[in-house]
Amino acid sequence: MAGRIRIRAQQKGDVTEVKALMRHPMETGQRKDQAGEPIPAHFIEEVTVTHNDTVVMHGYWGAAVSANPFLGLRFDGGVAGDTVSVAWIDNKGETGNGKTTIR
Amino acid sequence: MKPMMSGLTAMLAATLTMVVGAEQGVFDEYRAMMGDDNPAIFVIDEGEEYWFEPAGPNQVTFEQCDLGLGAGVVEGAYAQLPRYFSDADQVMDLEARLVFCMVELQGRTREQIHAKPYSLRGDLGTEMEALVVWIAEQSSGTAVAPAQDHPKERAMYSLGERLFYYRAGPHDFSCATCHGQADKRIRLQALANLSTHEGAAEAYTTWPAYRNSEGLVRTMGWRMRDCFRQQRLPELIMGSEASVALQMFLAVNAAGADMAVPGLKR
Amino acid sequence: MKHSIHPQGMARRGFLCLGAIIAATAVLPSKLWAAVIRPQTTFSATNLTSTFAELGGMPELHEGIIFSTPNIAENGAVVPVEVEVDTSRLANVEKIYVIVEKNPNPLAAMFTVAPGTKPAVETRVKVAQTGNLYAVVEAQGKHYMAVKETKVTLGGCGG
Amino acid sequence: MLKHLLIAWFLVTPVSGLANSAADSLIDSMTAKNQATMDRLQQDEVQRLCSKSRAEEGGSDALAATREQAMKRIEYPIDGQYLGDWASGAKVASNGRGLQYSDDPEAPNGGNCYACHQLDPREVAFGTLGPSLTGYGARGQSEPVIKYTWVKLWNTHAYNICSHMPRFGAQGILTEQQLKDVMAYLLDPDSPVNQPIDVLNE
Repeated sequence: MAGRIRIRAQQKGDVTEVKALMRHPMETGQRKDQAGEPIPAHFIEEVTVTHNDTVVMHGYWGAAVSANPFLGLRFDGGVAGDTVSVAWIDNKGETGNGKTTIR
Repeated sequence: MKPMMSGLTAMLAATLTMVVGAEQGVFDEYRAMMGDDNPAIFVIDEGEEYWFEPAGPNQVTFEQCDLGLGAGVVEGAYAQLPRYFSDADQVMDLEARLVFCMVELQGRTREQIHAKPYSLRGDLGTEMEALVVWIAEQSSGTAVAPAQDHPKERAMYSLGERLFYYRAGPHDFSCATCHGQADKRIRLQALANLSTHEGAAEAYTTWPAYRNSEGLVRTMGWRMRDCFRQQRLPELIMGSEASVALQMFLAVNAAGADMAVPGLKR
Repeated sequence: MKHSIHPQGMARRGFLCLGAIIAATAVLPSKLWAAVIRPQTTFSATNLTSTFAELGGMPELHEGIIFSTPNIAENGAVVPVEVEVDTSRLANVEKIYVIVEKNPNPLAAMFTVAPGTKPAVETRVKVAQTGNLYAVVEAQGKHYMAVKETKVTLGGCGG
Repeated sequence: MLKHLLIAWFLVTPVSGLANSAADSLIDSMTAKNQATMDRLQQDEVQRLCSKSRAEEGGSDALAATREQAMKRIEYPIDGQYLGDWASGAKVASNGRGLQYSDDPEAPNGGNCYACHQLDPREVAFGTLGPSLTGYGARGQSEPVIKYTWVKLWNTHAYNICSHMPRFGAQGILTEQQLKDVMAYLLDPDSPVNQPIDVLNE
């Protein structure tokens, strides 16, 4: 369940359009649960998007990125069949991974 | 003696209608930018895994659970609910039926199931939410067709209608208070007129849905419970008669419209 | 086909099953990319002025940054934002920052754009209350920005 | 002995067909939670008459009698002071909480006026179930206007039987002071409700 990433990578002309959706609560640490106890901060701190094996985009995130984060980007040089993968690490050291091929 | 409607109030009423007209679709731009990337897909996949996962003292999956189209048949089942089930001699919605299978097939207790069916703040999702949204998604694109041939099914519709107009609680609210008129809204929240086919279709076909405000998938059963909470009434029991009756009222009003699950809501 | 609940179990549908999911247990470096260090002080800044100070002062407004956010957000928890830089007007973009003025920590996210990647990004951020959002772009060592207001209203039935 | 059993059986089976009455169904389908107790499911005279399928049946004389009774039972401020502080009134108008099982029973109840009405023209998030009240203060503060507005807030059914507006005074939702503050928010010329947009727009 945790750590899943849904990626869509589509070739449009000579540009590859990537849309990634990540499964993560992105808790800010400011919220309280039903019993009034604070919910500890738990958010993705770092994310990378890789084409075959070169990093095309890297992100550092704070807790203000929305829950179940969405990331959209475009890069040159991709070809149908290439691999696009996304990986993240959160403030607890947990990781998430996803991989797909360009269509 | 109706108080004298001063010219001013008449003028104010006129400005309101102009304002409302302009405000329609106030969130269209927001929705367009959201696109169709709906995080409900994760919960849907989790629902599929729960369906095939042995659970309860009997360590049995849901593959023998009959949702109305035969044991284990999921595709199109949600669109034909609520319906009468002879093995339980009751009209059931999906949540009531899943509880039935959890108890009868898996050997779980009602207390365990009803202890925490829906996510609380800080949760990422529950088994019930995942199962319901996966099953409902298997009816996406299918026309809503609740059963109305059994007398108990018809009785459930008429009870649902009476509940829809039942005013109670400190604020005298009924469902109709907010959902009984066309083109109305609470703050900026558009309100579907659920007593009409168009309004009921717009609402009924888009639940279960992912709610941006909570980051959670919510079911129609939860939606009923949370509406009653805001009516200042006690807590609705999942899959209870009132829940089933109101959903039958909505489903019959919405009949013919295609399910479009998962929805994306505030 | 039988299922296992293990996160790496094959999910039977949709895009997830297209690619094999890298086992999460594979040891990943605690840092994904050493090239850029996390600007922690910028992330910890608690108001717009100190956030901008971390970036070397108030960035210059620049027409080449196309920054779109909804005029009014249905819910502050999820506000879609799109940043795109017109490279004919502003070239060699290296970094893009998304900043939300009235959030407890204005800096929401930062992206490093590798050569060959379009200087454009889409994401969704939390906006605490109505106010200005900023897209700050770093190119050739200088910072430029675009500003857009997004209204966040007390939504739903207010209960 | 058999006779008693038969009577008992007859009483138990819902005579009205295969399903419960609305009230019984809700009682079977709900559990009390925090301040939301089960007695809230019982209807009073106004609620019974105004639940649409019943109101259709309810004759006009029953409606008229209920309306007159509502008017007779209005409670007016003993000190004769009808306008409180409009700034506090603004808070009552925007607060959507109060009396829900998710609410703190110690906290003041809200009036949630913005849920259904437009008031301060600068506030974008207003509802449209009720008419706009923007510029309400232009009605002035004559005795009939004060009385009409107070009665409308206390128990709207005194004028408009089966209105959808809650009975803020009669049902004890708002305190007398809160009602006075809302009156001020509506009628005080300094209240933003009565300030056209261009005037205050810095």
